[in-house]
Amino acid sequence: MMGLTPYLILSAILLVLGIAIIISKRNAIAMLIGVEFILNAAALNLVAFSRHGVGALSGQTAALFVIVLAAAEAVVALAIFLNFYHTIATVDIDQGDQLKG
Amino acid sequence: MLETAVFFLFATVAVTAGLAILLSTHIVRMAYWLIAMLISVAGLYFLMGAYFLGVIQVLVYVGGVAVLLVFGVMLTSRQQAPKLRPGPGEALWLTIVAAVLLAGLIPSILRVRPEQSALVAENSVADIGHSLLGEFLGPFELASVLLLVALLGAAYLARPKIPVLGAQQKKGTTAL
Amino acid sequence: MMYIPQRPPVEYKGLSLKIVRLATRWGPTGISLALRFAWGIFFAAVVALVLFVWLVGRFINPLLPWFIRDFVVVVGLLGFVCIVAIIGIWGERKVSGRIQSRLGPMRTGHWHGWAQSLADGLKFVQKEDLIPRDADQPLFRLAPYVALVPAFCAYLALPFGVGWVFRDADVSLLFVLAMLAIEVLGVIMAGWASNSKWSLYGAMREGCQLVSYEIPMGLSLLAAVVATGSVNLITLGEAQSGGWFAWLIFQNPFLFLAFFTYYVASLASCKRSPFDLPEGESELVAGFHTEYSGFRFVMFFFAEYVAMFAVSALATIIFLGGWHSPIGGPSSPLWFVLKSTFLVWVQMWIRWTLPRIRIDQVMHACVKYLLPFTLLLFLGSSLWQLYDNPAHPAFKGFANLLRGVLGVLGLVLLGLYFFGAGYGYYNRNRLVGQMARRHLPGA
Amino acid sequence: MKEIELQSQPDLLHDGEVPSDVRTEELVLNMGPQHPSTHGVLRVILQTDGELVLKATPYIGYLHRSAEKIAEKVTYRQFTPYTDRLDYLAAMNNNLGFALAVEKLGGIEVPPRADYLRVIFAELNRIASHLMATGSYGLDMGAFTPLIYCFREREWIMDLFEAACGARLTYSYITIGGVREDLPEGWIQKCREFLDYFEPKIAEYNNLLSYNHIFINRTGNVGICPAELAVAYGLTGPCLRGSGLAWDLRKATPYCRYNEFEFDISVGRGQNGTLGDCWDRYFVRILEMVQSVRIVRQALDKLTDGPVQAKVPRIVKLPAGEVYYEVENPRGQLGFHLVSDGGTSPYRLKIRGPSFCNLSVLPVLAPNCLLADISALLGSIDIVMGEVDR
Repeated sequence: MMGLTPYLILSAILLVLGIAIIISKRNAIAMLIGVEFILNAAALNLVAFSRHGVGALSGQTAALFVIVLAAAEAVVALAIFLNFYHTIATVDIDQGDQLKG
Repeated sequence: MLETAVFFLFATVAVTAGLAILLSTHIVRMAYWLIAMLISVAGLYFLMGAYFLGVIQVLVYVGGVAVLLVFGVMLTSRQQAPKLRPGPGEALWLTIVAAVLLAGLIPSILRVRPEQSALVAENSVADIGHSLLGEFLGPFELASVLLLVALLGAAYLARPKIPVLGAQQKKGTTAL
Repeated sequence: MMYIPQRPPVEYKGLSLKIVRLATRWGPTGISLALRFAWGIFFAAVVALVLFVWLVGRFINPLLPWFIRDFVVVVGLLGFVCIVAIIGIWGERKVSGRIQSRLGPMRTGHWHGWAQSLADGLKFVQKEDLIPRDADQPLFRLAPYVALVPAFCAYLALPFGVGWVFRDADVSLLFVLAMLAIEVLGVIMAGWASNSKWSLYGAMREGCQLVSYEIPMGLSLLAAVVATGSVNLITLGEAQSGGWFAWLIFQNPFLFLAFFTYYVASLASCKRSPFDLPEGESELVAGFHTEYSGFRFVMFFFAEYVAMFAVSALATIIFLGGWHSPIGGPSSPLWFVLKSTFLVWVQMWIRWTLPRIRIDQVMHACVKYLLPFTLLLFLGSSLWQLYDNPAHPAFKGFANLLRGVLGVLGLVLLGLYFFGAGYGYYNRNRLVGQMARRHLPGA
Repeated sequence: MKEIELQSQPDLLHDGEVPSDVRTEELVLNMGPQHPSTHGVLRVILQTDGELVLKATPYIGYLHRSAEKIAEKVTYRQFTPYTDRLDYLAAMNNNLGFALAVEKLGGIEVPPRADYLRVIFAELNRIASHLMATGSYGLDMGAFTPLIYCFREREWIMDLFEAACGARLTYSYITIGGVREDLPEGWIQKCREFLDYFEPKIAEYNNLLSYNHIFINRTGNVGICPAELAVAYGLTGPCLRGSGLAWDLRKATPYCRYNEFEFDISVGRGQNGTLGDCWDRYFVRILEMVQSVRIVRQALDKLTDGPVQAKVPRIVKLPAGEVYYEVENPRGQLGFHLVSDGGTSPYRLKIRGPSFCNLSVLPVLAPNCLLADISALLGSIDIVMGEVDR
């Protein structure tokens, strides 16, 4: 029977991977992928705790909210990136230093 | 036994996906690795008995967000792609950050002792529904407003800015 | 016409020509006999397997360890899915033939060309597996599986009757929808990996269309879910026992409309005409599968027909009473298959009648009309549920009356269909002309 | 291979409309020469922005067979089969145009029965050609069934032609001085049967395709070609009449006793969109089929007894001089400019192919269309590459 710990360790690894992806990539969409990793790590944590009796259903419900937020975030971020791309013809975020659209 | 095997299967897929993204220079493959990670996390939800969450993860994340992401990748990828692989200095820094983070997280994880060691019984969709509309009604309504705002914001940001329609074209035709 | 001069048959002379003639006469016959034999074995094996699953797997179920039961059911489902695809492809060709006043495949297997799909399958397996040089190899190879496997996975939660299901999950409706949603990834993957602009266009259209139409599709189903209070397909199906008037589609006017919005959205989500833009052959050559050949192409084809049956099955379970008989007899998976097949036939009928919509019209139809309309239906269904209870006797009476009216309306629609079909059948010579008959060799 | 680029009007490209701060990626699409909806080996290079077409450039020449040069090497009679290959969907009309040009230069009188037969076959072939155009236009729009229905009727016409001349596509039936052979026994009866069968079928096409809501939405208001533009680009045939101009050579300069027949010129009226859109061009063809049926019925009634061939020597020798003769083909006006130096073969033969001229308007109509509209446009212009490339 699986305990809580393996899930938490996996979640930690996913979190670190997400942070590493955000740091290493300069492509806006790749960074968005990193953000998704972090969010999924968090949601996994929540569900694992909920599974093991901490806070009953709150964990699952919170994970549901994480998914909703991730969807909203991805949509807006992609719209911004598309705008960004239309404006300066690249998704390299280092190029976005003009502070104007 | 079987549960452990399935857990390690999904965990391996998820971690492999992360590493592959980290090392890949191919943005479309990155997006598909992300999908592999999302599906394996959904599998983990199933494993934990959170069926509703697993299904929603697939439905929303894989069917919606991931498709959008792949779409965005296709719309913005071109020959001179931005830098996708860190330089040696960056890689060192990256490794240090990751190692420090993991070194901080793992011991604290090992110290976690759940108050209640017994597993919570698998809960039904109805329970989650009651939870959403009872205890979490406020956040639920906020989330709906957020989604509406995101919808409007995305539509505003991604609106066509080119007056594409010539005089001879039908009104119903818009740029896509 | 009688006065067209007939060329006299040429008499060949000489031994070599005789051998050639014998070979050309008996060679294909022999080969086709052998092949027919092989197909017969294959077909019989599949049928036997399914029968085995249906009979043995069902009655010995408690005696077998669960994994044997699971294994048998999965293999049976696989067989069922294969049969659905094979018969679907053959049926599509026969249906299109009948609609277009031709006969469709008539030769392979002798009885109305029933073995045509099998023959095509054999042909496709033998074909060269072409992969473009500049294609993204791993993704190109992976894409057909990503399209087919989720479509099959949807059947894992799809009940054919009470107890006739691989896993009775609490969230089976959402599970089926989620699996159908993954299919789009395979198509986009194929379009991108082919490294062809036509494929890319197909993939883009698919992405646009499916992500948009998933929402009205889900909302239409939610309207029904509100009426029964469950996302478990078995509960949904069981809520409709008791004949024609108990079907969910006739429960309230919003559900009646929701069935049609669901059907339209499901057409779009299976890439069926008039929403077949991702593969629109006159615009995009073949869309996302332009570069595919051989067995990989077949897998896309399979995925399409498997998904067609899956969405029809969903409509059957949720709106059309599932496995319950319309006349109140015993419920049976046969009813379920029959109703789903009818919906699949309607999909084919639409495909061979309507032209294709343009991409901007597809999006307009979804975002401007279908989406608000299904939102209204969802709202209306919820409100109806609020008032349709013993606490509001007046409304309850009105609701029951309306139910009767809707049921009769449904009967009238079905009657009109059968009347039209019968009328067309008896006047087929006048309606489609006798050209097909006139030009049959030997007729 | 020589490629001819048809330049579009520079002012019709909207370079100036794109704001300078927005950069969109343009995709160059190579549509054809192997593409299902280019009706043969046409190659159109499309510059697209997403689904929006910014510029379309047709490249032609993939089916060039130097028909005009061949004409200078063969005798007049020998050239008739080559005219079959121009617009291979309307070979009778091509034969007729060439025969009329030669007869005009040579001053050859054609017997009346031959004239009526020519009208019958030309109009039947017009129906066959329009059936093909209608059916394949449905196919371009994604409707497969109208094509099969049209082919079913076209098959009957092919049978009639086969009975009369033995060929089903390249007839060479209408020759210099008349037609090659008289009708076989029972042909007229069969032809009447066909007309009786065919007329109600037109309503069927209208129900199935013309008045289909999706079809109207796909073709109405798409590729609008105003009358001035049509005239400026030398459009003829249904493309011109679709823009609302009632111009038909059978009325304007009647040949083959067309003045004896009662029929109307079908024009587009823009009832499902703007005048001159794809739907109008398409519907003119449907209307013309009705008129052709009328003409064939009258011609069958008028058919007199008599010879079907004038006395023309086997090797025709024309006096020195030149002639330009145009006939109304299903796709527009087919012109033969024939120059003779008094020998047994033309000194020069210039063919004005209607498809070639009609195609020239594509780059003008294509900008600002969607990708799917290109096939709608091409189908409504209804080109035959054999005639474009000659």
